[in-house]
Amino acid sequence: MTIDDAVGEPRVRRLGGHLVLGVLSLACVFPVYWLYATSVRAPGDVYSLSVLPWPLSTASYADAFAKNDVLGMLLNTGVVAVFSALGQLLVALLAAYAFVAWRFPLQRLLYLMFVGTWLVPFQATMLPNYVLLSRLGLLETLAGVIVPTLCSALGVLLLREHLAGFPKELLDAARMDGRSSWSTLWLVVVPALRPALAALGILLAITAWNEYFWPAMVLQRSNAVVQLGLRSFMGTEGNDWGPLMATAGLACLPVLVLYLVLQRHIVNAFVRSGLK
Amino acid sequence: MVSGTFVEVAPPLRAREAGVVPASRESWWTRARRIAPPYLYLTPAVVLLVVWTYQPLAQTFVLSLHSWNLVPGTPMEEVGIANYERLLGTPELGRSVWRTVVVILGMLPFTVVIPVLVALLTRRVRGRAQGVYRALVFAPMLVAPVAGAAVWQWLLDPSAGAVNRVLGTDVNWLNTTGTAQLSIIVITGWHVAGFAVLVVTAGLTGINPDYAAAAQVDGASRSQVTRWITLPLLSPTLAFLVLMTVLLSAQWTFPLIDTLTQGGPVGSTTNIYYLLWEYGFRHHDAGLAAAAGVLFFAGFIVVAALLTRLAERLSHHDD
Amino acid sequence: LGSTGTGSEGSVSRVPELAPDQEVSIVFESYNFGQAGAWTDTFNELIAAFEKEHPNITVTAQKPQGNSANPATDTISSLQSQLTAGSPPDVVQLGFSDLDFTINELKALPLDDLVGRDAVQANFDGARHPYAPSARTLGDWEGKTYGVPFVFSTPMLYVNKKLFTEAGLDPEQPPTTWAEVRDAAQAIDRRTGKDGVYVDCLTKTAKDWCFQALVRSHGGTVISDDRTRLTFAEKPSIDVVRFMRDMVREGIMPNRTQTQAVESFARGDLGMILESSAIQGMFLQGAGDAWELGAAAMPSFEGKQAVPTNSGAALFVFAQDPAKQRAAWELIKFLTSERAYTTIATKIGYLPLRTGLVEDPGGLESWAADNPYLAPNLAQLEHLEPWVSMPGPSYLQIRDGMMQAVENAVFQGAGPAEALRSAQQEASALLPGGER
Amino acid sequence: MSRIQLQGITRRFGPVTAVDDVWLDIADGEFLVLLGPSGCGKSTLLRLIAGLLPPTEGRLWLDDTDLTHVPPQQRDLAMVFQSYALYPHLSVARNIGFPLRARKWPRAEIRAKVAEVAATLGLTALLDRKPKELSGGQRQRVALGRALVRDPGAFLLDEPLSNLDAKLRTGTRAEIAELHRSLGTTMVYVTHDQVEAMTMATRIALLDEGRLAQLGTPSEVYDRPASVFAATFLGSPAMNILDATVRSADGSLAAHGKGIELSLGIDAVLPDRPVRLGVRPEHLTFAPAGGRGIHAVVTAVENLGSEEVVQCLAGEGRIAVRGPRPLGVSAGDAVTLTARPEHLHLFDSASGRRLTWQPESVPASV
Amino acid sequence: MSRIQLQGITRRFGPVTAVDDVWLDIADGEFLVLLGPSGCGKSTLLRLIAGLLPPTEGRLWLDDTDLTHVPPQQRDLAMVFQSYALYPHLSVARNIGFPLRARKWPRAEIRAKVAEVAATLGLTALLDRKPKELSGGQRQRVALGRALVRDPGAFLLDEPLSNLDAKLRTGTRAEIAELHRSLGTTMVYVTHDQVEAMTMATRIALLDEGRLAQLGTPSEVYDRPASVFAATFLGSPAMNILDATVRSADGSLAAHGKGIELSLGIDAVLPDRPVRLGVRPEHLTFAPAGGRGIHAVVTAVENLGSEEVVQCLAGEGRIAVRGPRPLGVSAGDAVTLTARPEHLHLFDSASGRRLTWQPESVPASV
Ligand SMILES: Nc1ncnc2c1ncn2[C@@H]1O[C@H](COP(=O)(O)OP(=O)(O)OP(=O)(O)O)[C@@H](O)[C@H]1O
Ligand SMILES: Nc1ncnc2c1ncn2[C@@H]1O[C@H](COP(=O)(O)OP(=O)(O)OP(=O)(O)O)[C@@H](O)[C@H]1O
Ligand SMILES: [Mg+2]
Ligand SMILES: [Mg+2]
Repeated sequence: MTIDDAVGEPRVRRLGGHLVLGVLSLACVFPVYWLYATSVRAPGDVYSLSVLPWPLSTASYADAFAKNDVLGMLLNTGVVAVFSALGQLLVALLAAYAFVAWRFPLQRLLYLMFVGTWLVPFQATMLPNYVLLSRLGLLETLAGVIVPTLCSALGVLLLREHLAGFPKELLDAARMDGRSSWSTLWLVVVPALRPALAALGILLAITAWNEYFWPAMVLQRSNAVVQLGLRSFMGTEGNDWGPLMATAGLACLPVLVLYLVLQRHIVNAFVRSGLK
Repeated sequence: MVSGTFVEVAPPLRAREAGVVPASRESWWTRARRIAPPYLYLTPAVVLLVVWTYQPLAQTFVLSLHSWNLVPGTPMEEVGIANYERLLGTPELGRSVWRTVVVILGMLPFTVVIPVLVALLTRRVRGRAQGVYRALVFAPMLVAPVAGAAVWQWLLDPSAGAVNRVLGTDVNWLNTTGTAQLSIIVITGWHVAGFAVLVVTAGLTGINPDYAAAAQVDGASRSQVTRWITLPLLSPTLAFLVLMTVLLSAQWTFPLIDTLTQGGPVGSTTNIYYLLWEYGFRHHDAGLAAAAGVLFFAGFIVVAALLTRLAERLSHHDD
Repeated sequence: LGSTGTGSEGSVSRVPELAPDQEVSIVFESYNFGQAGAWTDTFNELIAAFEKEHPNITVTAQKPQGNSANPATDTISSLQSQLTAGSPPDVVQLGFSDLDFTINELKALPLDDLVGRDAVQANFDGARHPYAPSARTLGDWEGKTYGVPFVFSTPMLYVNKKLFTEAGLDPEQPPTTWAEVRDAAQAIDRRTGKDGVYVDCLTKTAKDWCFQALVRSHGGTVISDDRTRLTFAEKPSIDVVRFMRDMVREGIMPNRTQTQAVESFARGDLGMILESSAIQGMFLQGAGDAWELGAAAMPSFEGKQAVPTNSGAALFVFAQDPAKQRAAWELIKFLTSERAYTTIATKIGYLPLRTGLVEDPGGLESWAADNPYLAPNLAQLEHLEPWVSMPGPSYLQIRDGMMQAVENAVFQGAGPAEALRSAQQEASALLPGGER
Repeated sequence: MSRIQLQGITRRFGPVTAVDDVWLDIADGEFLVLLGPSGCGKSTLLRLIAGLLPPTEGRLWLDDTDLTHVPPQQRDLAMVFQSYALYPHLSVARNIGFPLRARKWPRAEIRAKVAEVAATLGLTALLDRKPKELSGGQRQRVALGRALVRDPGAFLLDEPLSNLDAKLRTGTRAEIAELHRSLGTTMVYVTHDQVEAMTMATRIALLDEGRLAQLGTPSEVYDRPASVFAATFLGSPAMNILDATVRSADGSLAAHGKGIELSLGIDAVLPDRPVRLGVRPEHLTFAPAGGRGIHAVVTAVENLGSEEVVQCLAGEGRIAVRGPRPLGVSAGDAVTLTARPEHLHLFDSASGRRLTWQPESVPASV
Repeated sequence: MSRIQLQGITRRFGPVTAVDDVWLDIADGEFLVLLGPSGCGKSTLLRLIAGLLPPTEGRLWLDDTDLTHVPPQQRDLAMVFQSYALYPHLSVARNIGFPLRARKWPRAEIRAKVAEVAATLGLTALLDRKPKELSGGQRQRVALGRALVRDPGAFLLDEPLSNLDAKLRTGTRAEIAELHRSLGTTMVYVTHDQVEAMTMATRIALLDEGRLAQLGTPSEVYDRPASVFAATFLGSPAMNILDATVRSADGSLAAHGKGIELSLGIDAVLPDRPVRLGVRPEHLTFAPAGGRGIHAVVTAVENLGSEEVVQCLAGEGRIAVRGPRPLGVSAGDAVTLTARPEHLHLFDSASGRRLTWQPESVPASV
């Protein structure tokens, strides 16, 4: 029940709300629409301003596929996104569980260490990390892209918030029922947190999917993630707009589809998480 | 006649007062088993954190006290705080700090004002439309920064771009000192506003609707309810958003700057992170870059501490 | 032949030939792999051919790490990161602007020591077509050859013949002096409503190669000959900047980024552009049937000889292992061979450094005949002077500071003299032996 | 004068009908208690009156004005929320003064009025505190103060005592009753606590699944429950309900069942009729074993301090008996229970509605 | 056999001492109720017994084993949580079977055992539901089932009924009592509801700010409260407490105060002594006006259905009187109240502890 259920909401104001929201939403989606519109224009029409792309053409896509191994890139990016998100979830889950289920010395300090990662400029740690990866022999591997991102401060913070709202008595009940903390985590906590984990996982996957800075450093020998594929159509000599937009469209497509399918859950889980 | 006295009923036995304190010795093994679990669960995260964030940060700190061109074999020269002096002596630093402040201020409308507006308005519309608007506003978040940059580069093109053609202007948005920063801010704002809307919506959902209902019954008009009740109660969320904006704005703009303006024109979009990037990766001045990294880290700690303090003072928690 | 031992600061001893069955794998880093399309395809083709010729050598190609729109700007930082990590690529393609830094700071290996001066010179002489004389020494430092010049382009004035016609100009007589350029631009601007001219030498992104050419054409330099003093705030430079600034103020040169200008010209919205000959392919593709491309040599200033400079890159060796060093040399030889140049010129359109090829019927003669834009380009080689790289570890800061001042004066309304002067002052401190 | 009239008020949430066609006429100065089990629609009804929810159907009148489409701001009502809904970011003084601030009173007047209200509620020392620094009882009083400060047409109170512990509750209950007496303002009071309902109401509206199950004074509702629902809802332990058959014997009616034989005190001859027989625990007395009455076996004796509750098993039915301590029976005893005919309630076995005896000539209730 | 012994158990949270040096010896088969106001440390004590919290001081024994440092998994105890703590993602059957699964029972045996427990609790039809599809009472039973399934050494129950409405509460209370009777297992039961405490306990442990305030059978605690705290905590309305002075007059003792004169039924001569006088509302009776007793004015009469509570004002003190309806007084009446000497309680005015009369020769209590 919200205040806006109350009696006497004038119709005009509601229309005003729709108007403002409509304009804002349009401003938000228009670039996305334009991206796709441009990607399906005929090569000669790339600069056309008509809102509806006509005639439709798949030439740009064909071009993109011809010049880059787009499918391979999508696959690689998918692998990175999935494993990175799963890894981050696992690490964050364990950490958040520790923070919520026990009180222990150094707790606050450790927690601040996580928050602190937000303050460390990425540019400052990039080179040492690269050198370390090289020593570990992980350059040019997808693992090299994934491993350094595995500890996500955001994940830990969000899950901790979530878990803090989780009834502690359930943990105690499981203990009384003879469970170790490890099996409690998997049998009690994880199933109950499933929606939140899914929402967070998707957010993390989107972030990992869109990441290009670090992959650009680690994966030199191929356009191994799709965001880097985009770069190969940009250049001093001007951008190759058609295939660029086509690749961009393909790069966003899986995330968009995922989002459209799970939109409700993501937003709801997020909203319910009471992130404050 | 009977004589007697009133006596107090004794309280139940309390042995500590009698000096008998029973104690039980715990073996080290049970003790270890009791204490260890949280640390074990934290181990993976902390190891990753140390290896990939704090250890490099420490290296950076060491590097900031040296002069070295990063080539193995060439000597690393210890120079004390010379790098810091040099850094503080460059006019670029002051300018980039100022530009960072501008970026942060410019981002606030996108991370606070618009999201609050959108979240309040979406609550007002009913049914499916609510979800649809939220979904639309969130959509840019899904577009990779590079792809977003590409589209905007197209839209902002001075001669062929949609923005100029629609507005009937002739501005080279990304290559004019006055507008480049603005463009970067708008594009970044476009990108993150959806996330902020989500955060605000979550915050609003967390506010007990009874407060607004009570205020209405108390005779407050809609705008009074918003100003006197909803916004103050939303203040922790808003504080979180402001903190996030202050700490992360410069990071968020980074990929866009790198793709769209490379810090230009004439450095007008070079904020501190881009400056750090230029020192480290274009000018190969490892010592200076490290000093800048350390300085910015320290600066942000101070800013974050101040902001949290301030936020705690100003925001009203609902509990 | 010398010993096989490796020295302390990179190997400078002569490296032995590879045994026929000695398996070697090397890494080749080139910014050409950063761009999808013709570039990558051609290079992959060349490498395949090389591996076929040298079955015992495996080449792994990679692009520079980083993500700039122009991968060529990432080359040095990429190499540096890899050097820091202790695993540099074996052969690297680096621009001439980085020459000083590459050799003096990054310690590229002297080819003369590695394979012997004779071998290096023999490669320059080639089987039939030697290198153009002005190109041979571009990768030398203090008399030793460190890099083999590989690709190469010169500034050219490209014109849109269609717009010329529409503006009532003669498309077959492109301007030869800057004054004529200005007049033509005015005409185009006034009669067609399109933009007149863009000189792609005046921004930080454009780097300083053709700004150097403009200054030299006006009788100045950006740095003294002994490379100890910056001179870009002197009158010739200021005049050049002022001239360009005036064109911007008149509205005949639009404020554009490099990318925007190139696209705009390709689209047919710009009358003329002073641009690297390397981009010609893009213009031809953009022109298609819509308009016709014309090309002329870089214009001169009234009464002076135009002095073009070259942009481009050379191949350097960073391999640490003798076998790899030898394999690297083999790759360099192959990539600069007549055969490779024939492929590169036909597929990408780069000017061959072995200029004789364009007269060779078995080489590029027919290609040259089909390519009317080649003649002015070749003609310019006669007056070509090398792109001078800035000295010291802060060379990029110096270069960027200078170009930023130019950009600021030309496009963003700063006063040319003050802007250049203060930039020169700041930059001078960064010179080796400067205050720093 | 504030008479509140509900005419066929209905409110649906999707498939759920939270309030179902309620007609109520609340007179000026009345203390109406809305009573009913959890989820029966009490809060919803109150919110409908407050205007916080629009009704799906029906109309609402305040005196002679149609309030149905008037927004809450313009209804002259004050509400105390179940959760108090004190504005957590405002001090006690500003919480109490809030309605006046919304009405744009001058500051000085607000301050004076707040001080006055605070004094009557004993809150003067707390005016600068924030709600979270108050105890439950203090919060409750602040919420009341916020309502009192503006002298509204009517008060709506939603389970205002449910969060208090037993001791505080008794005290506050008395305070509210006194308040009503002194102000004479109409009050609509929601509760699920029957002691509150019984002690405070001038009338009780008993709700069941959104419908009005019974409306009457506390003693009417307690003494003459209109249905099995009403009978078992009020009273603790609840009224005993047994399946029985009304049968004529010797010209008078009696309720018969397994081990049950209780005279109804009505002289009449009727065909047998199955009924549900109700009798309150406090109305049962122990009779000499073997006589007429309910034959039962004691299963447990519960000591409530001042009284005892004896749990018995009669046939398959459980029966509770309540009386002053000690009742003198213990678990396992076989007992016979009787009750006076006027304390017996009969309900239709199908509909559960109360049955009254209508003599041909003079009406008399069972 | 499961005898639980607490020896000097203390638990501190930072500066707060939640449980303070508690000694308890809970015999096998006992039903011990932990009673006390909110925040007095009941839950903490239960959690200490369960092993969910380590004690700061003291030792804990189960029969002859020192449990102090044994993790909860290895104590043979079952706990029913205040909030039930049902696993929301598991069906009723799997919730009940959860402890057996942890003990690696074979599936078939688990199923059989769960079915058996479900049958005794009447949950058979609900086995496939998820907790959120259950009513409060059903959830309660599932929580019980989860405890019952494993036949533990003792049950620990933390306010298991606090979330139920009055009706459901009465029923479940009886079920738990019956369960205890049939199983004979030791139970430690936390509540803040005195009716539960009185009806179910074999002994009550009354806690006040972490300390044991009184330990005894329900009637001991009700009839002979050891302190003012115990006296006012049990009983509804609470025992009336008045300031008075014990004075000898005519060779016998009486309590005197403002408008108070009540004989204590003790013949003795003593110096005057200030005391706090306690008398339960149900022990007060109306006497003819003007006689000896408590002179008071009726301020309100509350109808509880079967009984009435009369609120009076005597001097500055409020006094409640409870009796069967109707008591025949109304607000404004001046009344005189008396009570029999054996129903008067005296407490020390400083320490608040109960005073007993110790005759020189034969001990006799007041
Ligand atoms: N906003 C809503 N959406 C859907 N159903 C609702 C909503 N509000 C109330 N209900 C339903 O309406 C019914 C009545 O709810 P209401 O809150 O009025 O009950 P109540 O009598 O106040 O109960 P309680 O004593 O537990 O407070 C319930 O079944 C509830 O689930
Ligand atoms: N984890 C904790 N940290 C600090 N203080 C605590 C903690 N747990 C309990 N306390 C404090 O210990 C005291 C006793 O708490 P406990 O939960 O045992 O009370 P309780 O008797 O169960 O109360 P209630 O009837 O309200 O459940 C309280 O003052 C409480 O604030
Ligand atoms: Mg309610
Ligand atoms: Mg508790």
